[in-house]
Amino acid sequence: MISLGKNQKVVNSGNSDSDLDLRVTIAGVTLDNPVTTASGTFSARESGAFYDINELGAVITKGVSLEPWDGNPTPRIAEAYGGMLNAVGLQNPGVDAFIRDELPYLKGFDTKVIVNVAGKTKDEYCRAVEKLCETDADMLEINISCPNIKEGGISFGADTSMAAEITRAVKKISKKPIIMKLTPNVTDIAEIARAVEAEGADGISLINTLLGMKIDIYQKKPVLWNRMGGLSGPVVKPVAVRMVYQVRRAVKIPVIGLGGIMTGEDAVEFFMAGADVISIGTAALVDPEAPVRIKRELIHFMKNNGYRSLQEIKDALL
Amino acid sequence: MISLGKNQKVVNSGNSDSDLDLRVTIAGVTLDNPVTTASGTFSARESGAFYDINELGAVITKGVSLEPWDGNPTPRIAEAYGGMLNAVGLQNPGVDAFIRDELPYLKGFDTKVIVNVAGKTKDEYCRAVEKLCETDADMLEINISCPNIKEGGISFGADTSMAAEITRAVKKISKKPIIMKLTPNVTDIAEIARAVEAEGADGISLINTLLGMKIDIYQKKPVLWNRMGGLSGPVVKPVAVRMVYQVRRAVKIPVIGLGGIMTGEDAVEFFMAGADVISIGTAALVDPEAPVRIKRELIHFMKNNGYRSLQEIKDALL
Amino acid sequence: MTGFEPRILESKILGNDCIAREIYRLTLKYDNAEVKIKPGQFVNLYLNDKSMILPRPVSVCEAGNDRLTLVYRVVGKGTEALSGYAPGEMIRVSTPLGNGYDISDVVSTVKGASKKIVLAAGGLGVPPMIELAKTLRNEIEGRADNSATPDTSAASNTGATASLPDTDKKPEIVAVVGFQDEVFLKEELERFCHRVLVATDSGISGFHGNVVELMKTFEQPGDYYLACGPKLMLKAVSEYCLEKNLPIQVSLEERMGCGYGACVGCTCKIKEDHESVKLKKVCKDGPVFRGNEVVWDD
Amino acid sequence: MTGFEPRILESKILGNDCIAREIYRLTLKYDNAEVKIKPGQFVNLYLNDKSMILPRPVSVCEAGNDRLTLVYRVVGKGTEALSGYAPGEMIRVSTPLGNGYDISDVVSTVKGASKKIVLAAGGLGVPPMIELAKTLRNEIEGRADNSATPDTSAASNTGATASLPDTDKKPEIVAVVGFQDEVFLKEELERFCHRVLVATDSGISGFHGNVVELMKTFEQPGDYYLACGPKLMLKAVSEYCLEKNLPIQVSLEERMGCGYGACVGCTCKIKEDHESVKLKKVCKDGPVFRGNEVVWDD
Ligand SMILES: Cc1cc2nc3c(=O)[nH]c(=O)nc-3n(C[C@H](O)[C@H](O)[C@H](O)COP(=O)(O)OP(=O)(O)OC[C@H]3O[C@@H](n4cnc5c(N)ncnc54)[C@H](O)[C@@H]3O)c2cc1C
Ligand SMILES: Cc1cc2nc3c(=O)[nH]c(=O)nc-3n(C[C@H](O)[C@H](O)[C@H](O)COP(=O)(O)OP(=O)(O)OC[C@H]3O[C@@H](n4cnc5c(N)ncnc54)[C@H](O)[C@@H]3O)c2cc1C
Ligand SMILES: Cc1cc2nc3c(=O)[nH]c(=O)nc-3n(C[C@H](O)[C@H](O)[C@H](O)COP(=O)(O)O)c2cc1C
Ligand SMILES: Cc1cc2nc3c(=O)[nH]c(=O)nc-3n(C[C@H](O)[C@H](O)[C@H](O)COP(=O)(O)O)c2cc1C
Ligand code: FES
Ligand code: FES
Repeated sequence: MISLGKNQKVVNSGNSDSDLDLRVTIAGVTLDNPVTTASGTFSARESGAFYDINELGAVITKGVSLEPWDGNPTPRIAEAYGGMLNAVGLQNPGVDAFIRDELPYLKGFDTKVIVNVAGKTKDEYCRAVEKLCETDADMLEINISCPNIKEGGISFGADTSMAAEITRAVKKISKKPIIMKLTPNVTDIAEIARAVEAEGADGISLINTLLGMKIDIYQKKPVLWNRMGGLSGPVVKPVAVRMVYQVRRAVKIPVIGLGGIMTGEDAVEFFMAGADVISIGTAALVDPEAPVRIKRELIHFMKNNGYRSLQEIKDALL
Repeated sequence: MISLGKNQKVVNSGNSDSDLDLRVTIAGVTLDNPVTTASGTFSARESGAFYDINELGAVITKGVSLEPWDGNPTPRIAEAYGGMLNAVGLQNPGVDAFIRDELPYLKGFDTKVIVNVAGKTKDEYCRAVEKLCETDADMLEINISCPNIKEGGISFGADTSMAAEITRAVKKISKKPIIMKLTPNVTDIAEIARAVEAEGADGISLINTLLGMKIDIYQKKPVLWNRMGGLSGPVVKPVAVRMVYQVRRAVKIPVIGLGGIMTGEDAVEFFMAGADVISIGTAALVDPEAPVRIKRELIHFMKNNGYRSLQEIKDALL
Repeated sequence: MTGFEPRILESKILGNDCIAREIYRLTLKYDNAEVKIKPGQFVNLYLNDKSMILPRPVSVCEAGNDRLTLVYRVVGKGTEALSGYAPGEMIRVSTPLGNGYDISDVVSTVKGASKKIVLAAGGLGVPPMIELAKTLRNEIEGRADNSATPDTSAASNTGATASLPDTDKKPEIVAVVGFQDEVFLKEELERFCHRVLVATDSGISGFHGNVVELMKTFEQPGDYYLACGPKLMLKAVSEYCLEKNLPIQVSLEERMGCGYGACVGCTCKIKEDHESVKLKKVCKDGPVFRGNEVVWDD
Repeated sequence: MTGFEPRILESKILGNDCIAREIYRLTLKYDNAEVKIKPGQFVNLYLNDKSMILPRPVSVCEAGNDRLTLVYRVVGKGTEALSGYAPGEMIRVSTPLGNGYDISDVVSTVKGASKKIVLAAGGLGVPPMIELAKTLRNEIEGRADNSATPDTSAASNTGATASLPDTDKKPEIVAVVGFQDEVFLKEELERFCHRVLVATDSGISGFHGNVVELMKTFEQPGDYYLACGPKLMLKAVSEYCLEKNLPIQVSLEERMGCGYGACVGCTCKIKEDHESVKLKKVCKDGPVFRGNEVVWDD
């Protein structure tokens, strides 16, 4: 175990000399550091067995929906070259059970809690958001990669007007800051980013997974029960960095950057591309300690290269 | 050197017993086998130093444009996790020089020649196609990932109506079969496929590269001079297989499948997803003998698993 | 959980030998760590070639203090790469994950009578039976420690089956193991089991048929069943036990992402106490479940 | 090309030793292959970790028959991984690629007079100077064979510099080599060069400054320049030679995809015979070009 005990917690610095400023404020909420967990790859008790959750800038939870969802049958996971495919299908116990069983446990830590929200209709998103607004969650992240069942299953996030519509609806009722999590499976990510910003989104998080497929040529069928799944891990990093770079130049609101971050250097790449906060997803499945290791590596990089704040890294790109 | 001499050439089979049928006919042209080179990753004299070009079902040439293009300044190449980024920028000597210097050399081999065509305007595409129609090239592959300079640089292939328009214009003048090569950087690949089929395309080839970016965090600048580049190699395979699968179910015309094919098993995955022909791109940069190795592995797979023709593989998916 | 936090440790490869066609026995030594293992637990192996990012879950075959034996079949790129790792090389390995077999339930069920515990396993379901048989034998022989103690290992390594006490009053451990063709780990099982019955699909050795068919030839069914193997086999064994109202524990297998409970990739359907169906994680809540609680049909 | 088809060969690592801070000397033996090498050529190294798919181009430092010495600096993930490869392990290596230095042009230019050939190199431009110096020395000493002959290697391995004939009538080979800080390969150069002059940026050893500054302190310029090193240095040396109208060959470096001419990733601008600028491939048409033909400004 490399995590520090709670009373040894590092806020602004990797060790005793507190000359590093890792704090970042997005949508009015200040995170002690920019390292967060990517939705669906963190589970409080299980991940917390490997490191001290207090070390995180924020936890971003698995997607929660209005009603409990069973997700897809298995197999839900397949390996891809340098990455993985998942078709978990947003299995979750529903927002009520989440608020009852999970949230209080998470709020017991000295970290921010960002609740990821999934839905199959605009109404489902709104009603889940309403319930979460009555809790002490710090922020909400709206996953618009979900298929819109009213529109034949096309992802909300794949259509600029649907993305805008969800943003507008959610912002109207939400008392919490709203981060819109975008899907990368689109022609023009900047257009979608501008649309959700125009509707009042407090931040953007990207990327969700790339839609992919793997066929077992001996079994003669797709490896995943769901046939297709979301590609994540180091392989998606070039696409993610490109999109963060494009979105950073298209909007003014904060950006949570993710997609294939495996090391502190990867994190720096996202900051230089324009991210304000980063999330660790697949890396944490492959190396359970990844979030704290990456935080440590980030601090190490900053010290070795003379950066004193995240802002300096963000301003560094020539 | 593992290539066979010209007089030992294998047409329908990997060795003496000719019980395997590797032939495939697309757009009226019969290829001895389904293995082709991906545009931009094959150079007749250089690749031909590693294997016998007669072994290939077809060569697909580097993109040629009406006028000579210089391409981008260097660095044009960057490595990505499990793949590579390129921003060669379609450097080529122009269609006249190609017809004069390259095509006759290629036509000296007992393989089909598919000429890949690039353009910055509809007119440029058409005039290059016109010239190529006067040659003995077997087919033309139209790369519509190029930026449309009349539309602010957005890729022709990123817009359904522009893709349709190029197809219509080219088909109107072409005496050769036309393969439209699609870009994967779109929300709905099936829609674009249907549009180019509706305009008379004789085939579809996909995927071109995924748009990506890599930042050198020590130099504090993008690794590629062009900032962004095309991601290719094994990492893109899940996206490519998914798109071939989607397009196969959206159109009736033949599909050339490519994107990350490194082995004979990868090739089989593309056939099962719905490809009629496959192209080897990045694999040939990483292992110059890849096209013939993959052909050999494909034959090996067919023999070991009781397939006698490509059609049987294509029909295998449950 | 076995009462300590999971970790990923650099471990040294002590041996990696082919013991049957495409079957390898990998022996590992955790570096500077004492690790407790319950039979039925598995470890995550992390490969060196970084194009394969996911861990490979492999059951513990045998364990003693700081070392670990795994038996795996070469089925794909990862296990193929693994088979090339040489003794002396390091590999990243998790401490044991998941819950193993519920030993105390077995012991309390068969207590004090000449009853029969049946270990039913097929193919790569056989390896975990070694540690399971060893532990059960220890329990039956009255040793308190669930986990393998070094001297037990040592003793059993001498192959001292004959010197074990008579089974008059004590429960008998019978292994019923099936293979497609080549038989492996039989001798290891014989060190701890009173009887080892073998079935092969090909008929090359032992009973010609599968484990379930062989089991059904028993005049007297067992009193407790512990199974590991292909899903269809586990289902058949569970149905057999359900019919006869016999207790059964099965070890499930599922494609995993993390192996420690974070990704919800490895769910199975479990009907606890005949209540409504719940989704459980094979890696965290399993891999061992009560056979009669598993919902097989999907 | 050296007259045979390029190939990728499994090669055995004979040695992989740290010779200076983060600088390694890798010695390889091609398996069952006789390979001819021209100084200035490079080979592609293919790494074992398949998350890094592109070959790493590295210049030939020294060669003899079936073996090859490369000297590389650990600068990133690939060279870092490479530095961990142990003797005895296999690695995939291409046969030599690209065109080396044009030796006959050097020899014919400096023929029959007591002239001076200057090898100017900086940092990781120094390694290829060894094979270059060796070949030039052979030529000068009147041996017909461009490539290193085994007994020459043997002779020079004894460090028999002193026993070489006087330079009265024969051209002199002078190496001017620059390093940031730590000096490496100086002794190897001394085996083949008549003089080796060292510059360091840090001033820790030799001349305090860079190669070009050191070169400019010469009373008498050389008659032929052969250079390898960072672009800025090559540019400066080329400008120096252009000014004085001296022949110069430079070895360029560029990020490569394939290394054999298929991907057009590695272009440079060359103005042949003062004609219009042409795009050439560093890997196939180079890496060595005439310094006065390279278009430096972009
Ligand atoms: C709890 C558990 C215990 C296991 N114990 C053993 C054991 O003791 N001995 C043994 O030989 N095998 C065991 N397996 C199966 C073993 O994990 C797979 O055979 C192995 O991961 C295949 O890896 P590969 O790279 O060779 O195959 P590939 O097919 O190339 O692997 C690709 C991906 O699929 C996964 N995968 C492939 N097959 C399986 C499978 N059957 N189950 C789960 N994931 C799979 C891999 O982990 C990897 O992520 C166990 C699996 C689980 C879940
Ligand atoms: C013709 C030629 C000869 C060379 N000879 C030598 C030599 O003798 N000794 C030596 O130490 N180095 C030499 N280099 C540079 C060497 O290729 C790079 O240092 C090496 O590839 C870096 O790999 P990496 O994985 O450690 O770095 P990373 O930065 O992790 O590599 C990522 C990618 O960038 C490429 N790359 C990184 N740096 C360079 C570079 N400077 N030039 C070209 N490609 C680069 C890599 O090949 C790889 O594709 C030569 C380069 C060329 C083109
Ligand atoms: C197993 C798994 C489950 C995921 N579940 C969710 C989810 O519930 N909601 C969501 O917005 N994203 C989900 N994601 C996407 C990740 O949060 C992240 O956007 C993506 O994986 C890219 O980051 P990475 O490459 O670091 O994993 C999931 C990803 C994985 C691998
Ligand atoms: C260096 C390089 C150059 C390329 N040039 C072209 C081109 O000129 N025209 C084209 O249509 N595609 C071009 N491509 C795309 C490839 O043909 C192919 O679509 C893509 O690389 C995906 O296949 P792969 O993963 O097998 O490489 C190029 C790809 C690479 C790597
Ligand atoms: S494998 Fe991730 S939860 Fe079980
Ligand atoms: S590196 Fe591919 S052409 Fe030179």
